[in-house]
Amino acid sequence: MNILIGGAAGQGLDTIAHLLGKSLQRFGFGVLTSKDYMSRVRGGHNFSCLRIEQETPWASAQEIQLLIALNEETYSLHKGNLTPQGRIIFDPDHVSLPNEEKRGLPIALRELAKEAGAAIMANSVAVGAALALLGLTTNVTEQLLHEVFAQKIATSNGKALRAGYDEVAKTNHTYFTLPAPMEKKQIFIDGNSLLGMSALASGCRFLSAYPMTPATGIMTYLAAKQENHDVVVEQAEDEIAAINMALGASYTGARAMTCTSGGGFALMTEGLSLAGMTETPLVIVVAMRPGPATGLPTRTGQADLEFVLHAGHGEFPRAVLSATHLEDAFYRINKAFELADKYQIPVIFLSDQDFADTVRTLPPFDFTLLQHNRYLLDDDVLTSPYQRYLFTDDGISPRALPGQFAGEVVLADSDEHDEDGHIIEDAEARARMSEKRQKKLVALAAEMSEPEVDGADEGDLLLIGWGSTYGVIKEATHALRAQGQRVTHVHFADLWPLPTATINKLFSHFPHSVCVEGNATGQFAKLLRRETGHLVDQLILKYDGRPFWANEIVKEVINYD
Amino acid sequence: MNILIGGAAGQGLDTIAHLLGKSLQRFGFGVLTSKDYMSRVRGGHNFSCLRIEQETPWASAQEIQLLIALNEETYSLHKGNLTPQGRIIFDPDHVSLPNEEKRGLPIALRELAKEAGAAIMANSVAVGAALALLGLTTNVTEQLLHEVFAQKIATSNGKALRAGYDEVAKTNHTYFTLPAPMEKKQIFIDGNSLLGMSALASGCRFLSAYPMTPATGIMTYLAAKQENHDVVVEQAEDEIAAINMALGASYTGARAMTCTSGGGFALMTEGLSLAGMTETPLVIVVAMRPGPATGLPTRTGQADLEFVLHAGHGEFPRAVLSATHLEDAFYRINKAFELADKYQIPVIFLSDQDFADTVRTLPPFDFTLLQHNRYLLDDDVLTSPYQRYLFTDDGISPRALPGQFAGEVVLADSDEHDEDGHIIEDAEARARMSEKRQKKLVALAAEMSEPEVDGADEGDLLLIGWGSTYGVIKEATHALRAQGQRVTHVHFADLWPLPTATINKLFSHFPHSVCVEGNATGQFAKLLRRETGHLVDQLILKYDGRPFWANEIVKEVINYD
Amino acid sequence: MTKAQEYLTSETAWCPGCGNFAIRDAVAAALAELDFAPHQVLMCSGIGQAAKMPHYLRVNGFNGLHGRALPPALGARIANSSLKVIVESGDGDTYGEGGNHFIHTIRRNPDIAHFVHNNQVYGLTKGQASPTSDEGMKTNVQTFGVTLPPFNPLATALVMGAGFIARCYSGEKEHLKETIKKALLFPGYALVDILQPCPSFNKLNTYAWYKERVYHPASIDTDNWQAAMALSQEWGQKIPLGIFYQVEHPTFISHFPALAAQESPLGTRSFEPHTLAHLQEEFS
Amino acid sequence: MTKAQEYLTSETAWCPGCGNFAIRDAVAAALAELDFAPHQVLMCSGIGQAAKMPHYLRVNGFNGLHGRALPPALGARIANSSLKVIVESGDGDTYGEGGNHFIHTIRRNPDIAHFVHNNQVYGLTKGQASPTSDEGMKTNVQTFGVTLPPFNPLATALVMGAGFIARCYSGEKEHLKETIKKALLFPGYALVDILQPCPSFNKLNTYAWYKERVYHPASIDTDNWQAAMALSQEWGQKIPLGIFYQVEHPTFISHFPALAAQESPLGTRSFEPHTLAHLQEEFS
Ligand SMILES: Cc1ncc(C[n+]2csc(CCOP(=O)(O)OP(=O)(O)O)c2C)c(N)n1
Ligand SMILES: Cc1ncc(C[n+]2csc(CCOP(=O)(O)OP(=O)(O)O)c2C)c(N)n1
Ligand code: SF4
Ligand code: SF4
Ligand SMILES: [Mg+2]
Ligand SMILES: [Mg+2]
Repeated sequence: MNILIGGAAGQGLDTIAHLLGKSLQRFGFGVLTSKDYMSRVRGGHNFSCLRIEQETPWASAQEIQLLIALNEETYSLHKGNLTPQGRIIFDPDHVSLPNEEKRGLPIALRELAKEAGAAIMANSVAVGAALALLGLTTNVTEQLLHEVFAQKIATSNGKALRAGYDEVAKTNHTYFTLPAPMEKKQIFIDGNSLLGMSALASGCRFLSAYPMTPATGIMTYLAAKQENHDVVVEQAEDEIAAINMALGASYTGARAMTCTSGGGFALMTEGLSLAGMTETPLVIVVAMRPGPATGLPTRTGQADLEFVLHAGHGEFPRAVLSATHLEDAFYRINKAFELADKYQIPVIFLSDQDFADTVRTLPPFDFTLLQHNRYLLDDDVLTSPYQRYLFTDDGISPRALPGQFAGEVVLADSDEHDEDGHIIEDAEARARMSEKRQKKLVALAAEMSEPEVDGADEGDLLLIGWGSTYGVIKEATHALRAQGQRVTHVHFADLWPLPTATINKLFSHFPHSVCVEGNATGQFAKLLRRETGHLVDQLILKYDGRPFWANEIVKEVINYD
Repeated sequence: MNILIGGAAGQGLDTIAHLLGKSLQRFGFGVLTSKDYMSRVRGGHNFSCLRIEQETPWASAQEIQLLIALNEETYSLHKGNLTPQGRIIFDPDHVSLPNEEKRGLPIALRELAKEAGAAIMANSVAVGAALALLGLTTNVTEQLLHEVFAQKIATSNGKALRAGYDEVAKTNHTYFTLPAPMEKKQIFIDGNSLLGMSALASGCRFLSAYPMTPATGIMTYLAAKQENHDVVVEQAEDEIAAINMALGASYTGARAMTCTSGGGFALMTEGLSLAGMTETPLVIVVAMRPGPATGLPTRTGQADLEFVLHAGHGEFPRAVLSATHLEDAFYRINKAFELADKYQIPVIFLSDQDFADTVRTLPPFDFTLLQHNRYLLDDDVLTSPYQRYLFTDDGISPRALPGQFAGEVVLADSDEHDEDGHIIEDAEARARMSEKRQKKLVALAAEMSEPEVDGADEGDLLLIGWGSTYGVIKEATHALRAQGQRVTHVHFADLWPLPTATINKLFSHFPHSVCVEGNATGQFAKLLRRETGHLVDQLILKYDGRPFWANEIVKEVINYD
Repeated sequence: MTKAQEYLTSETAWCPGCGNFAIRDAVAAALAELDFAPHQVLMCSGIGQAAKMPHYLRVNGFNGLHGRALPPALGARIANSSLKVIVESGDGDTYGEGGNHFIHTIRRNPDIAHFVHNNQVYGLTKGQASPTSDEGMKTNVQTFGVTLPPFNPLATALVMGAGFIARCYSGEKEHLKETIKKALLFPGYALVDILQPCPSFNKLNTYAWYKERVYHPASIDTDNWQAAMALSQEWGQKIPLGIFYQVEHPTFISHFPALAAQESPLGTRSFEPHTLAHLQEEFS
Repeated sequence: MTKAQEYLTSETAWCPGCGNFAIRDAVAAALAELDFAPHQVLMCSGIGQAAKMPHYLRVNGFNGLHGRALPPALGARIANSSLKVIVESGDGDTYGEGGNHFIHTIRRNPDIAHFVHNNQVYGLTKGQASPTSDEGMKTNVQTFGVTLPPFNPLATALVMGAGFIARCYSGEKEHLKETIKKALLFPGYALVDILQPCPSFNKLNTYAWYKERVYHPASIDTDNWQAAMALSQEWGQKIPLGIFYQVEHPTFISHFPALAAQESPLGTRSFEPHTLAHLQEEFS
């Protein structure tokens, strides 16, 4: 079951999607909403897709059963995807459908809202109408309204909601049949809030960032937590300040993070190299959107992989992680903080607009699984004078903080340096310090999770993906299997150092291998070849700023054969 | 024959090296000088190596015949490389050698200089002494002094020069035997001046840059030319301004360039992506020095290859060039400007400190080989209204300049755009515009020069290198051949799009392949594997900030066997 | 002559009621009244709501990166000094991300007319504080309200040596247009900081708020730096509008031999490489 | 108590006669006299000759990137507000590459003592003009001489709302030391712009040049913003030294609940993730 809510920016689509989605979650359904919006504040065409299944759906579906059209553009753009038995909720006073359109369900949204108190509550009327079509009641949603709004507003919105409900209930009650709800308790959360929440629970104490879509949500999540938690959020004057502030905070002991998108990250690359040289832990979330330059600010893509892998001048170890899905991300951001502290390196977490803005129902997280080790030098093992860059077997020097030990000082240096942190120019010392840094890669590589494998060790088709396309490739995999193909889906979350054991084992056992990526050049496929020698047979690429649809993947695989 | 001149910063080593080198050039010898200096203005230990052969040497040699030691540190650091028959010029009043050191040639440099007029001319005394040991006369050098200095200073320096000469001539005249001089006229030029000169002769009209070693020499070369040439040099407030200024100048019609090193380039990566998106021609010289971060500011390396290949968010075509040697660079910078204009893309030229500071004797350049095509839209083919991003078969849209056509406007845009340059968000239009940009790579790839090959199509050993290591690998190749190995040397100058035909043809015909690189991770070897699947058998890497010595390469190849 | 209407392109992506519309109209009218042909004008901008301006006026446009509107304008000015160069961007773009270019571009005194749409908020990214946001303004990032004193663009420009500084209000279109005309005609860098209501995100500095406060000082001695500094410090109950300072200095391009002569545009002077073969003589 | 000598580490890489030596000595003496233990002090710097300072004083040091000395200092101040944070860097570093951080850090008013070694030139990169170079100074990049008016750090800081601004001269060590002490004790951002001769590259602003010009105004009314602005405009024949302005404002960290309480350093407060499981309740 798939609902699309469309209209102009400023018409309150988010409210409808949120109210509906959250109500459905409370009823116990599996829900996923995704967001398609323009880089403007009012006008244009935006929409949200809300998919409902018994278990939480993995991706949005293209076929729509219910269309809530707040303007005519929504109708004309999406009518093609509406099933013949589908329904269109629209306000006949403001939207007119062609005569031959039989799926329309006219509801005087604004009129009914006015009767309930004010025209602005038309969205609540629409939600009520949808609830009726789905055969649900309004009580859960009314409760929600009371949680979100002040008493008075909640009450009149409740009235509007019921008005919409009653209007539909007269004629179309339970037009759609929903699956049986789940028993288990669920939460309903979006990618950005989830990243912020996990960061906070991972002990992140400082976020410095400059607003940039689609990463800003992480910043606003954490900003709201400052009142009651040990965290400070600072809006920097630019991204260069953002990363350098975070490095200063990290150097003095705070788990620190910054978040941005590709353009902002470009400005951070010098600071990234500084993190590498000074061996200062740092987590950077890069929420991808299509480039180059300003590109499509509110759209999605996976085109910054090669950039984050090689960003920064000089050579230094880094880790690059992404997440297969929201739940995975919760634990993987924690891993990012742990790796940063343990190896004293920058760790990049690659998100994207689709990941950031997707909201899903999920089982509650187990916070006891999160780790918070600081990997700091203990008092009893200090040998004086303290040396920040002491040579060790694994390349990791015991880390002390400024002020931690009376009489000891901690010197972090951007120039090549000796074990004390002092500038050197000597060839041998330089080579040795460079090797010390590189050495950390050995143990770091062993910490990378192998990709998730869904399917047998041999078969007809190997589908390879990474990051947020997990859900949609999973759906494509199921669809292809349903057509009789023996498909194995391999999905990478940890990207660098690239874990290669699994793919090396599987690769030759499939006559056809396909890499699915949200970019125009097959960046991950190139990485794979570089690191393993395996050359995939086919690339399925999308670079129009939109997430994949499962059926697109299915079609391309088949057409190739 | 190899001369090393060493001392502290501020002791005037550069003057000695320049006077000697330039005199030798005028005598008709083949000369190469390289520079090893610290990131400080006074003190420390710096040195220059000056090698003399009949033909211009390809690289510095480690074995020294003549050591000019302006302080004791020079002696102790370099005595090991001095041959038993070698000679050490030193001032016994300021430098003392151990008793057992028999190679010393004490000359009262400062005393003799004082007699000639002032102690500060001690360097001229040293040059005079060296000339005598080499069996040369002082007249050429005296002439040089008169070209550089005012009459009076030149005359007294000439006196000092002759004093040093006479002092040696008494006992050690023509201690070293030089080869026969060449007949042909030579120039004597360093990497940075050469890049500046070629840029100017390629029609570069604007350089905006922020000072950064080892790129600053390009800026000072061009700055000095502003008085009499059509060129403007602007010192930007930072590297971000530098690249964006250059883009503005290029958009309005000036061939524009910026130059920097890795850290400054990091700050330019957002602007690089803007060049890609707006399709604005730009040449960026990145003079590599060892990182990460500030690293070793005055040293050399080849560790920014992967960074420049992938810098900038989003996907857009770029070209990355380097040069095998100084002469090659003269023509290749011209190619950089031509490619930038023809394909409307950013072109990166990778230099490094060793390349920038090396001075060699070379045959005069042929300026008629330089091209200056602007690839602009002709008046007679304009169709109104002008569209900056018109779709074409090869992805190259006819380029007009603002103000070029009355009534027409030119709109360059950082957002995704339509053919007019106006912001769009539509999926199909985006995909098409992205494809238009990528398309340019097809023709661009065909413009890349295949690597230079020295040797047979099959043999025992394939030596692969790129950029400024050409000379030293050439010497290693000769040395290995002298030992009976059948060696082929393949050297890449054009790096991206990587020309693969030659290497594909050769690779399998050698049982052993080696990639020689000035970095710690074998970046070019990784690129090669990614693009061709070929995995080299051995990496010879150096990352201590110093250029390779030929004998290091020889030794490592042999030890491996 | 081009009519004001003819500078306007199709639809904008701005919100109804936005202060940007009046600025757009004023610029179009000023260009028309001064008789600048579209192809003789170049408008550079960064990223933000204001920065979309080059898409909404039919002139040459370089819509670059967030915070980086000024550097390309300077480069363009050098390559082709016959273009009238305008920079138009938001407060966040100009004074936040672009702060370093703001201060150093002014010092150079290039012939650039600089119109800043100062809505005291980040509009396009949905309402975070900008450098000019008033103290106490709450946003979903500045959850306790803004605690930094607002950045003062006019006082800063004065300290950097700007020769022309003015403040306008987008609610006073005629004054705005006339001031823009003077800025366009000023030989050197001219800053017009334009107070621009953002009904969508700035609920503090509304049309009503500005209207209550803006006034035109009886007379302004535009040669007097101290007086200009005093005026630019006025903010709060009363906000003065007008040209606060107007004094000419030598402009940027006058310092370069290749530009001072005012020949053809530097970028496109004809040229053949072989004529420079003598460059290598100094190395022989 | 640590003696001034004990702050000094081994050899420096500065040139003989460089004005940096006196600054180093003054800072060491000030720290000693105020009894700051080395481990309680953090010095952040960028890149340049001045910026090598953290290597030459035995305190905690974060020697970061060129132009980026202030942001890490701010981050450090937040993570551990018990450290005395000093920023020390060159004029190019602070006012050129780092200009945007300079203006916006001041607006935040963090407890940072900021000592700028203003030699009016880029020393480490061998003599290009810096933002504070005087007009007419010729270099091998500014081949016609500098044409931009010098950046005025003190006036700029005043406009940004700085609470403490002072000018010193490295040739007057005692005054320098005493001023540094006051800056170290000032609660909030304190700027000391220190005139520092660079005998190697600045042949214009030499010891003799400064000596002829610097003077101590008879009395300075350090509460008076206008007077401070007037003093900071004096440059040329006479250059005033001293603290021009000293007025306290609420400091940066006072605005954050997590910091205002002045508990243990934010960075190292003990913590267990499972105690935050309730965070997900708002999503249920
Ligand atoms: C490097 C970079 N950082 C951040 C952004 C995101 N961004 C776009 S516009 C904007 C702020 C716009 O504010 P302002 O300049 O005041 O313009 P307004 O929208 O208010 O007119 C930001 C932060 C970006 N595009 N690029
Ligand atoms: C991003 C970057 N750009 C340029 C440089 C090169 N650089 C190092 S120090 C310096 C200028 C130093 O001048 P200043 O800050 O005044 O310090 P001084 O040496 O005069 O004390 C420059 C341009 C760099 N290290 N990093
Ligand atoms: S968000 Fe504000 S500034 Fe942007 S268009 Fe809307 S009203 Fe105007
Ligand atoms: S170059 Fe100038 S500032 Fe640097 S150490 Fe030498 S004298 Fe001092
Ligand atoms: Mg704004
Ligand atoms: Mg300086």
